[in-house]
Order: sequence, then structure tokens, then C-alpha cells
Amino acid sequence: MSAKGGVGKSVISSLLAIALSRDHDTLLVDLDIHTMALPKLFGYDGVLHEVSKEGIIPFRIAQKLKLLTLGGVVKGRTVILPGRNQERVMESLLGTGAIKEDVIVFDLPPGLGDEILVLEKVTDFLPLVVTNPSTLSVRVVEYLLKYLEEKGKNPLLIVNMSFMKCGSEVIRPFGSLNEQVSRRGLQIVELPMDETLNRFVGKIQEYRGNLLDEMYKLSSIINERMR
Amino acid sequence: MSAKGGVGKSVISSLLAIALSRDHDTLLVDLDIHTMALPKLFGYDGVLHEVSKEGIIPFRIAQKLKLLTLGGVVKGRTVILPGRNQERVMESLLGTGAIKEDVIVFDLPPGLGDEILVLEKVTDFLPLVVTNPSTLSVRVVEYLLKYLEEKGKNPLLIVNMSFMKCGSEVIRPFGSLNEQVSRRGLQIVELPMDETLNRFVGKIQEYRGNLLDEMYKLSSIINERMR
Amino acid sequence: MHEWSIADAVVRTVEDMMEGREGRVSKIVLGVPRISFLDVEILIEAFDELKKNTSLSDSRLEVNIREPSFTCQRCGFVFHLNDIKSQVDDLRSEFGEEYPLHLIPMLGPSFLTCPHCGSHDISGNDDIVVERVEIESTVKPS
Amino acid sequence: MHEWSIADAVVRTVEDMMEGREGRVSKIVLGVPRISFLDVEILIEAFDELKKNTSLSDSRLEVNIREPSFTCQRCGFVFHLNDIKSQVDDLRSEFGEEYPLHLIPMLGPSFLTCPHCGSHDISGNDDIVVERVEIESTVKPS
Ligand SMILES: Nc1ncnc2c1ncn2[C@@H]1O[C@H](COP(=O)(O)OP(=O)(O)O)[C@@H](O)[C@H]1O
Ligand SMILES: Nc1ncnc2c1ncn2[C@@H]1O[C@H](COP(=O)(O)OP(=O)(O)O)[C@@H](O)[C@H]1O
Ligand SMILES: [Mg+2]
Ligand SMILES: [Mg+2]
Ligand SMILES: [Mg+2]
Ligand SMILES: [Mg+2]
Ligand code: NI
Ligand code: NI
Ligand SMILES: [Zn+2]
Ligand SMILES: [Zn+2]
Repeated sequence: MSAKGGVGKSVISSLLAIALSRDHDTLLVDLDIHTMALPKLFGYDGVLHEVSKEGIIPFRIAQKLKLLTLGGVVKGRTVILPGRNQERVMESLLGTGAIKEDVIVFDLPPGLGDEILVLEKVTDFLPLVVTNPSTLSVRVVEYLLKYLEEKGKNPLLIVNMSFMKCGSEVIRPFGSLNEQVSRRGLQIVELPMDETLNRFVGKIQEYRGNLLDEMYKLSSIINERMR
Repeated sequence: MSAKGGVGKSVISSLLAIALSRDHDTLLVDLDIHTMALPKLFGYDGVLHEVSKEGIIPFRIAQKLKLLTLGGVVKGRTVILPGRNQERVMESLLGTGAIKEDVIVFDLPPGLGDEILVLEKVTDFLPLVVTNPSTLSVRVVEYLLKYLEEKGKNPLLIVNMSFMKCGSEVIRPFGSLNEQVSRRGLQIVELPMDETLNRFVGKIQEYRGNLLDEMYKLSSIINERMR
Repeated sequence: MHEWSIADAVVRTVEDMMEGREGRVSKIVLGVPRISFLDVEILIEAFDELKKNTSLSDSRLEVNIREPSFTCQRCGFVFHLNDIKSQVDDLRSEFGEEYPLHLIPMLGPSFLTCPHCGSHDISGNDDIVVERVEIESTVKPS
Repeated sequence: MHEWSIADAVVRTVEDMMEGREGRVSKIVLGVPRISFLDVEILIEAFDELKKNTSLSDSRLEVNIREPSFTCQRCGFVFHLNDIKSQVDDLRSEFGEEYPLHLIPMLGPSFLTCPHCGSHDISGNDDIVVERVEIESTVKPS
């Protein structure tokens, strides 16, 4: 989750779910009902979920990986929706979906709206807060960290797009993480920028770059935490 | 506006408002009620709006530039808000704000929620749709373009963070804009990535880099369109 | 088709509600918006099957099909399902039986527009809700 | 303080509503949630000043202070302003007269939490609304 958009929530939740599905039956749930980035990342844009007696059947991406998304209900249609309906749409998607997996990864929209309130209602959860190192994004994300602290949660902070290679140098296109956050005492994971990622939009399940290696490390941290 | 987050809506609306305020009395309105990036960009984080008989008085940033934001009502507090309240909060901010300017620039949150419905209710507007060139962002933004087309609007498409310098080379860290969009027949403006921007968070009114030059060009295009 | 999953949700919801409470449930009234085109017969059949071996085994499901009126939040126009029949028909023929408003009725505003001004900002397309639970006291009159 | 801007909005809203309609407005009832601590006297004074030279010059503003009950959408707990008095008092002493719920009452859920479970997902903190407009027909009985 992140109050800030465009920091990599969808990419990271996808790669993380792929990594987790090596060992666990994993369901990836897309709660970003306007953007629906996940079906686009996995190549299920415009594909409809099948529906059975048990409800809406998530897409089976791999042996142990499934995906539930509003995209599978509305096909490629634009979902423009008044705020007053958003909470119930998310709850209906979760309620009508046939969910049986051991591990669920939720991809949330930016902002601090219904999605967090809905999550709090339906389950206990481990928050992974994503940001990039830019001063602006970090300031925005601090609100969310404060809120989670008040709720007694201990989030993992993921600093995505932290650095990249430019020839033989390492550059930091969004600047460096400021110290205020480092001082918060959170567990922090820095992730690199990978320009090859863009080629895997539509087939992210085939991505084998170094972000995926990082995700295997991240899943061990998560396994620890969930114990 | 943009359905996608993190593409530069707030930065661009700020710089654009600065450019427009050379010739017009300009009000910048922050409709991103969760993130409130604008007071952070201009150094008004945690500052409260004054209130008079006329209502909430926008911050005076410069001779002809003012800023109205929910940040000036709630100080640095986290605004976690159910969707059912979001529409009326935005309308109240607009209704209670003392607004007299000739030109209003609205900074919207990502998504396709109340903010667009509220805008449609209160005013006619020229949509500036912002994206970065990445395949994923562009796919998301296509929904919004489709919706605006249906409404008979003719948006300007701003492709932010299109390229940057790496030594003597020009690199495109988010890849190149795909042809499908170029073929839509929209007016497109490409903007560079500028690493110095990060240093102006909190004092963006002092920024003099090349993005600002681009904004003066953009304001002439807008002046043409608004005629 | 997914009526079975709805009936299942009703059983679980009402069982949760009754946890730690006295009395037996005799009747459950489920409100269902007309626009969802849910099949009442299947709903009741599924409920009667799924209630077996639960604390609701003696209860009856009643389905109340509601015809809400819609209000456009932009122009104030009030209208009914009839006034947007062609929109709904188009949607059903595009998507088939499991059309979006059948699966998630609250998606209404994404697919429907005000017949007067064209806005998507419409309210009143109600949700599927347990409207009433009737409980019979187990205390016998002596 | 900003009661004047509210009175101004009321005048404009009701004038818009009456555009092209017959009759004269005799009374306007404005619903105001208690939690906003708006000053009724100033509201009426401002209205009486601002109505001059408009089509509402003969009308009277009545302010109806509402005491809504709040419902937590997470745990279902129902409560009243009294039950969250200390939260509201803290907020008012932090922000002073123009505190957020005075300026924008619909911000309630951001600042208030359910006294039972602590959730921000609470509803019922009403908005400022024109509840009723009474119109006197200008047609004289002959
Ligand atoms: N580590 C990374 N390296 C390169 N590009 C990235 C990385 N993480 C995300 N991106 C790109 O950034 C954009 C935003 O990512 P996305 O996951 O959609 O963010 P969010 O879900 O937070 O809005 C996408 O175009 C994505 O491909
Ligand atoms: N052209 C650019 N060059 C470099 N950084 C940029 C550029 N545009 C935006 N950014 C940075 O990208 C991040 C997201 O920008 P922002 O304006 O907050 O996006 P949005 O409002 O769409 O969420 C910020 O950290 C901002 O400083
Ligand atoms: Mg996303
Ligand atoms: Mg929302
Ligand atoms: Mg922004
Ligand atoms: Mg919204
Ligand atoms: Ni079905
Ligand atoms: Ni005031
Ligand atoms: Zn309408
Ligand atoms: Zn509660």
C-alpha cells in the first residue's frame, strides 16, 4: 500500500505474489478498482472471470498463483464510480470471489480511502508500504505510516526505484531517502530501477530480472513476520 | 488529471499555474484530498488557511498566484475518509473557499472517482491528461481518454518524464510512448525528466529549470484553446 | 449462476449475527435490486440446501425484489429502471447472464447514465442486503 | 466567522432553485449539524443582510440544529455527540474556532473514531443542507 501513486505498488505486489507462490497457494487481489493494473501486467486485460456456483473464479496464472480483479467483471470498461459506491464494490468483489488460498496479496490504490477501511474490516494484515525515495513521495507516505502506527501495525517500508545504473555509475533519479524516515525504526527494503521491466507488461509472470531475486528475499522476511 | 498516480500531475499543475500567473490571476486548487501534495511543494505544509467573512482565504504564493487546499483546513493531519464523504468534502472546500480568480488550475488525485464528477458538476473545463511513457501508465490513461471523448472533451496529453540525459546520451527510463496513443490524434506535449526538481520540494515557486520553460509554451497552447 | 454463493454468504452472515444470541431464526428477508436479475428460485433452492445441518435449518428465505428509483446527483432528475431499459438491455446482451450489475449491483453508476443529462453520478441502485431476520423465542410459555 | 459565506451560498442556491418558478419564498430551513458549532445568530443576521435587493427579500431563515446519531460501519456501534465529546473538545482546543468540522462537517470520519472499536469508518455526521423552502403563491384569491 501507499498513499502515493506510481511508486510501484502494482508491480511489486505482482512480483511478490509470484515469489510467494513458489511455496504457498497465493491469491493476488486487485483492490484498485479504477486503474486495474494487475490484469494489464499479467496479460488478462479484457478477459472475463468465469462464474460458478462458488462465485467469481479467479484467473489461474500459474500452478499456485491466482488473480481476482474487477477487470474480470467489467472487461475493458472504464470504471468511473462515485465514492459512496466504492466501499461496497470492493466488499462485493471479495464477497463474491471464490477465495481459498493460504496467502493473499492485496494491491491497493493510492490514497487513504475505503480500501484501507475495507481491509481493516475483512482481515488482519501485514502492511507493505511502498514509496520511491523522492522527498515528495516520502512526505506523503509519512501520513500513512503515522496512521498505521496509531493502529498498532508495524509496516515494512519498501523504497522502490531507489537507484539504477548509468554506464558504470550508480545514479539515484529520485534522489536519496531522507533521514527522517530512516530514523523511524522501520524495516526498510531498497529496490533498484529496472528498465527492462517495461517489456514485461502483459507477461510479468515471465520476468526473471533482479527485482524478482529481491522478491524472494522479501518473501522470507514476510514469512518470518507472519509466523 | 490522470487515472494513474505518480506521473507528475501535482508537479505539472504547480509549474503550469506559476507560468499562467505571469499573465492571469490564477488559483491553484488541490482536489487530491488524501495526498495534498501542493502545500508540500510550495512549502505550506502544516499552515492553516485564514478564514474571513468571505470564507476560506487561499494562500497567496505570489502576486497573482493563490493556492486553496484541504491541507490548509486540516494542518498536517492524515485525512482518511470513506468514499461516501469524498464528494461532499470536495464540494465544501470549493463552496467555502473565497474564489475570485480568472484562471483556475485543478490538481486531481489519480483514479476515476468523485473528483471528475465534481468537476463536471461545478464547471466546464479543459482536461490536461498526464502520463509517463510506460506501457502500463499509458494503458491506464487510455480509459480516461475514452471517457473524456465520450463526454465530447478534447484533452491535451502530457507525456511527462519522457527522457533524460545520461552523460551525452538521451535515455528513456520509462520506455517510449506506444503508437496506439500517438494515433489517437490528440495534441501531445513531451516533457523531460529533471533530477534537480527534487531539490525544489517546499519551494517550487523558486524553480527556474527547463520544465518551467516548457510550461510557458504550454500556457500559450492553453490560452489558444480557452479562447 | 452464482446465486449459490450468495445463499452461502447469507447463511454465514446470519449465523454470525446469531452467535451468542437466544432464539431460533424463522425467517430471513433478503433485499435484491431488480437490476441484478438474480434468480429467486435458485436463491431459495440453494438456501434450503445450504441451511441443512446449521442453526438455520428451520428458517425460510424470503426474497424481496426492490425497484429503487434513481436520482441524478448532477441535475436532480429522478428515474426508474424503465427509463434506462435500453442501457440495461445493451449491457446484458454484451455480457450475457453474468453481466456486471448481476455480479456487483453497486457498479451501477459505471455503466448507467442519467437519461436527462448523461452524468454517471447517479445514486439509488441498491445493494443486496439482509433486510430482516425474524427470531422465534425458544422459551415455551408455561 | 465564515457564517457570512454560508448565508451567501444559501441565498445563491435558493435563487438558482427558484429561477423560472412562480411564487415568493417565505421561509428557508437550513439544517446544520451540531458538531459544526456554527453561530445561528450570525447566520440569520448575515442572511437578513444579504437577502436585501434579491428575490428573497421577504423570506426568513430558520436554522435547524441537528443531533445526528453516528453508526460505526465496522462494528455497528451507534453513538451520539456526547459519547465523543472529549475527541471534539481536543480538536477544538487544538484548532480554535475555525476547526475542521466547523469548516467542513463531512470531514468527521477523518478526525473522529468509534468509541467502541476505534475505526474511522463512521457515518451519520450530517452535512449543511437546505432542508425546506416554503413558497407563497403570488396568485391572490379573487
Ligand atoms: N523498480 C522499477 N523499475 C522500473 N520501473 C518500475 C519499477 N517499479 C515500477 N516501475 C514502473 O513504474 C510505473 C508505476 O508502477 P506501478 O506498479 O503501476 O505503481 P503504482 O501501482 O504504485 O501506481 C509503471 O510503469 C511500472 O512499470
Ligand atoms: N519531469 C519530472 N522530472 C523529475 N521528477 C519528476 C518529474 N515530474 C514529476 N517528478 C517527480 O515524480 C514524483 C511524482 O510526481 P507528482 O507530481 O507527485 O505525481 P502525481 O501528482 O501524478 O502523483 C514526485 O516525486 C516528483 O517530484
Ligand atoms: Mg497500482
Ligand atoms: Mg476510494
Ligand atoms: Mg498528485
Ligand atoms: Mg475518490
Ligand atoms: Ni450469476
Ligand atoms: Ni467560521
Ligand atoms: Zn442528470
Ligand atoms: Zn466501531
